[in-house]
Amino acid sequence: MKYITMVGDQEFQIEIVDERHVSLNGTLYEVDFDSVSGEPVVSLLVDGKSYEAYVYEDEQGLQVLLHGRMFPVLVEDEREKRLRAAAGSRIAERGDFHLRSPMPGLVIALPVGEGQEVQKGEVLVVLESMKMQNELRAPRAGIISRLRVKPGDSVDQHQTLLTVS
Amino acid sequence: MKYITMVGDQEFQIEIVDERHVSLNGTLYEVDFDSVSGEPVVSLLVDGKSYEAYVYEDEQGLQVLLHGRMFPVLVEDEREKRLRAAAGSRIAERGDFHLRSPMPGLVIALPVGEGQEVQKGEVLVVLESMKMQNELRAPRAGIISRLRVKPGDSVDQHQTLLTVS
Amino acid sequence: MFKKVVVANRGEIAVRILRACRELGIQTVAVYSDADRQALHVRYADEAYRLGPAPSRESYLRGDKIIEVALRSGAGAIHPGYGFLAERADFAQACLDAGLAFIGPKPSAIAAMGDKAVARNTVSAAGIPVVPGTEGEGSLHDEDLVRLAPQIGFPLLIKATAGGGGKGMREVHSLEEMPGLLHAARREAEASFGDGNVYLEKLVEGARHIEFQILADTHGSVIHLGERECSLQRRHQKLLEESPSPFVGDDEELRQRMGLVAVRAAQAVEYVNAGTIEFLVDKEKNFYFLEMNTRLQVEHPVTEMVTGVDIVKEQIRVARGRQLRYSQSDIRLNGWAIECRVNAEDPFNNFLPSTGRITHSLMPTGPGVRVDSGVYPGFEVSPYYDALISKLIVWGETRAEAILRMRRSLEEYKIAGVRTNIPFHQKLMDSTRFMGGQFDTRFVEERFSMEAVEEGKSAPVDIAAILATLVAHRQTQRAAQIVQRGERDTSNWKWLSRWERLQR
Amino acid sequence: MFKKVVVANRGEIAVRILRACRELGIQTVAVYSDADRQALHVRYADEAYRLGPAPSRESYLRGDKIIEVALRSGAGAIHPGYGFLAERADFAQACLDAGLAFIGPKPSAIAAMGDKAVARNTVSAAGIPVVPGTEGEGSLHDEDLVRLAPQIGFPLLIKATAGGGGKGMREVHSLEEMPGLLHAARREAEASFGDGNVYLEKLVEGARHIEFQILADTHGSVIHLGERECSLQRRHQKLLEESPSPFVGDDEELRQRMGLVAVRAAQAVEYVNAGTIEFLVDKEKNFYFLEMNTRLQVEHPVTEMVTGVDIVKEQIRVARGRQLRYSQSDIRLNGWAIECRVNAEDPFNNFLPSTGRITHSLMPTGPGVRVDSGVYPGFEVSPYYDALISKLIVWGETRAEAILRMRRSLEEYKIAGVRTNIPFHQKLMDSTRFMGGQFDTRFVEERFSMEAVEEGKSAPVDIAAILATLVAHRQTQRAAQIVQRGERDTSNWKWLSRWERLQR
Repeated sequence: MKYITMVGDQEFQIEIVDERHVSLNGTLYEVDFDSVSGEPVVSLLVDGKSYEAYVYEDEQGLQVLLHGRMFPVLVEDEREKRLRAAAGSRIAERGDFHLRSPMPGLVIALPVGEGQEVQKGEVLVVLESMKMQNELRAPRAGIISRLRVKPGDSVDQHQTLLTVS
Repeated sequence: MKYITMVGDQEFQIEIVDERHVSLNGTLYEVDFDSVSGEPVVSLLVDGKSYEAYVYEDEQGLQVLLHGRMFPVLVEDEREKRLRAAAGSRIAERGDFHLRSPMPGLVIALPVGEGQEVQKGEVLVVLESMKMQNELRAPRAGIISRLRVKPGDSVDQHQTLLTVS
Repeated sequence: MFKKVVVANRGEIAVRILRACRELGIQTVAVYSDADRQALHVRYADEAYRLGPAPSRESYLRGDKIIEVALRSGAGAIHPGYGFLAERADFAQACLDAGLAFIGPKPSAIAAMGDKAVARNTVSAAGIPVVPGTEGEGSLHDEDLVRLAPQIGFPLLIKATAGGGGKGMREVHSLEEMPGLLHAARREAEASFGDGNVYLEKLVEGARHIEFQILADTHGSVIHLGERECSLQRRHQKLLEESPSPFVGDDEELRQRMGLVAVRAAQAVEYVNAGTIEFLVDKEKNFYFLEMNTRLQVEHPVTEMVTGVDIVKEQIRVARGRQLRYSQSDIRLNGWAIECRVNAEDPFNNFLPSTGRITHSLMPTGPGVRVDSGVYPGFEVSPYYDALISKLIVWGETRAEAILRMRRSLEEYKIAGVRTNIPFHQKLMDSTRFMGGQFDTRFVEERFSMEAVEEGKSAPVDIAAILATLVAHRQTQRAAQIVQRGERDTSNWKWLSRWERLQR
Repeated sequence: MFKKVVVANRGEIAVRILRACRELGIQTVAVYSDADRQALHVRYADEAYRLGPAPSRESYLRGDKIIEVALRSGAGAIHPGYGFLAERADFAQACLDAGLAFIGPKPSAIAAMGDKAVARNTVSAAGIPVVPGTEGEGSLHDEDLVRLAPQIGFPLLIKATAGGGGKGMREVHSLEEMPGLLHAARREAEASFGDGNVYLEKLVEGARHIEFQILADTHGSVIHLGERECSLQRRHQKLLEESPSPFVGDDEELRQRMGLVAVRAAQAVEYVNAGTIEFLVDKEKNFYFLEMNTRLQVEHPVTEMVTGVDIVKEQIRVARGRQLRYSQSDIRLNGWAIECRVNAEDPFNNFLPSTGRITHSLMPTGPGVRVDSGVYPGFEVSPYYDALISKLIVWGETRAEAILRMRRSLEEYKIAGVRTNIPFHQKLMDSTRFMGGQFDTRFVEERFSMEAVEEGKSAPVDIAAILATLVAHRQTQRAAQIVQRGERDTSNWKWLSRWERLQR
């Protein structure tokens, strides 16, 4: 099976040859891959070198935490890559952005109102969790089209707090 | 629900009154019982006292390991107790005893032969496991009616090694 | 002399105190909120009593209920740990009024040092240098503070009078920012301490945060256990502490001079039990009294590792009326200790808190490694309390050995289920400025980045690529197998979902 | 000077050595059998190479393959740990022949001390007292041994010439038992060491097993790190060790005299690197050389805890040609350390080995606690290797503090999936004879019982009854719920079993 794997903006051609062999940009490696200590910790031996990493999934793809560094990775086969190229990356720029709570917590303040214009980086919500007040900021400019919470509300992780259009 | 619980040869009348209350020989206790750290570790609060124990199941009933001591326990409701009393405990004394391997290992020696008479406590099998040689002894007198392994055999845990009739 | 102690806290520090009691043959009583029924402190204590719902105000801040538990269980003393009720003079007084020993200083000392403004005034009167600020002015309104600010000069800090741990603290760079930041600081202080009072303090630039551990008994002995370097902070929260301080280093004269001042500051309020004098130290080695923490500190283990003194046991002995087992001349700093605070927060996502059930944990162990932890696999990290889930402390004969040991320990430490700041500490251990001991209290926020690549370190990008591809490949294959199964017997599907319904 | 080390071992000791290397900035190479792909030593090493199938003979005893791994990976040295190839002079020689440093003594010293009979002869010639026996007689046939036995007198011990760890050892109380026990001992010796030779030794009654840790460099320095008390054994397997020895106690003169003899014994074979001289000590404080272990010991951590010396790092430094960092006068025993060996065996079922997957583990931590472990939740304890899965080591200022700390640590330590001997250690900690330091090498087998109830200890029988009843009740309820569900929709049952088939 052949994959095109992007780590950040570096592209790798990777082929899973069999259980024990992987080729990376044409070079063959002997590998021994195993999940240890329960997900998401994995152990990999590559030509005798021993690596241990966390591999997390997120919306964009996979995150590999290795030796204390986080690598964002996108793994696609040929078909997926072509599909994505055709679709382009127009979606992210347009449409609604739903600000979801990154953790359970208590809404302390909402410095913005419905209909208000906001700039990228502007504080939208102040959320208290684990005794710390955390500021959630706008990832892009836009207009607050909908507020779904008010100060004093307890919110769950991933709960939508407001929408930027 | 009412139970008759034997710890060794001590008998207790125990009633599970509700989620939070247990009566022991007529005295009511407030309890908070929870499995922690995965089976078989349990946590129990009894009128504020905090206990942690392992509760294992075996063929005879339950084993409770508490503060480094092992208590063999038999829990029965009225019906079960009556049934058992009626049946008596004749079974254990009669019939075949199958010596099962308590662990995976290698059969080093079988000092007995088929048809041989053995005394209680006599060595039946020498089994090597974890670099130690372990002697498995006869739990009662009888005759070796069947040998199922020979020296040099690798055996699994619970595998029947021989039968004493 | 008491034989049973209530530990009025949770998490790693409750466990730490329970262990000390148990090792002294003292019976222990835990208290817990609904979020903590399965917590380690409940499991490890001899007795455990529920306080109330998860929020601190309804549980761990309910001093009345805790005293009731102590009386009911026949305990003779209460150890408050840090945070929660640890620096509440009224709670300490209520304990005494109920006939219970409070394992900490006298209420008067807590009160004197607890109001940061009064504290600065008190030690200043004893001839101890303090950072310029609005000390001793009492409670000021916003308009007064705005008026006084230019006299102190910018940058300055707004600090909660009742504060600690960076809560209710804000940094101000210009007069315009004052009103908004005053509002935010008061709001946070009110939420954290039930007291919105704040004061102003000059921000010493390039400053080190260095503190001295104090022990004092009821017989008049006051000693210090040397210093801790606590400059590595983020949002005024300490992240890593060490003892000795690489800044003080071999300057034994400076250490002794600061130690003496620390002892004097404690004596100024007739201090008893364990406490900490915090100093700001500028580049010229001028040092200023910052505040006194009238309680056990999170970072006490680094001092224990280099002095061999068990501070919590000593606290209990002092509360029992015993003399300190050490005089100043017994105290030697042997080797080097470093503590990394392991927080449930994501260093790759702006250090946002991370909650959830810990599904797996593999702790580093071996020579010179100590882990003070309050969690275990299966425990749920909740949003109700602070993010500190464990402290990793190492000891080495030298600072270099301690750093190498910390590196291998961090790499070994695996926690699944929540994200932690372990990668932050790994990054820190690799930074040449940390290794060189060259950092101030602004280092983490201003000169440190999770993204920056250290020179000479090549990133194993190709390995990351292979790992991710193998994981993705497995997922694809697993999905394919499920489809194949389904193809063999299409009627399964409806029953599968029926089964799933049954399971709910 | 080598920069990469192959660790030719597994389990906790491989992890221990890997950590020392890592903390010295040395690259590490692990080797593993098929049973150990997921083992900690494979996970923690920089490189890892497969040796072969699970049985030791096909993996960890394959010296040829291990040397090949070292050469292939560019390593400059091999650390053998203990057991396996650690005391094989031919392997040490093969390393040297391949141009690799062997982190241990010279092959000649291993050979001289490895044959227990030759060893006794050698030290005896150097004027060191030995236990009477057939030392220096070379390999003897059964008939010779049976003839010599009455001259030594009963009780006596049959011991494997190549032995260690109690393997191939049998106790003989009369001449009649000799043939059968000789057979059993030779069989076990052959299986364990590939060498069925045995010799006889007088059994000193009421004896203590006390050993001295030796360090020697290539520059002629030989020092000792004080003693370890190892009398608590079962079937000649050590179970608990401490340092100092409660028997030697304050008798500094005895300690120094034994230490000097230990150093002299090491010098008699021009010893280099770490080693241990074992003595038998009778009630009158007469001591006899028993044997020398020419390697790192399982119980080395207790010495590390009281001396502050990292023995493994010192081994590596010595192998790099460095001088010892300590002279005899630097060595002070500070406080008290105790080690409990945690074995996967069931103390309530005749200590039979227990194997299986570790499903959960909660390790004791906190001040003064060290755990050297080779397992983690998810790891499978296999029957191929010895039962030692972890070592729990505590330090205290006094023996009493160490015992209290060990008690709380044992109570905290939870392992699910395999049975362990932790309850045995708990029982031991509660025994008045252990607390009083009054025990000899026969104590565990002859005067100790898991069933015996210590005076003054009331067993919480009622709590056991409640616990078991609650568990049984839950099981009943769960079963009832399943039946109820089934009643609601009887057609489920067949689909449930179909679903189960799908899952296989």
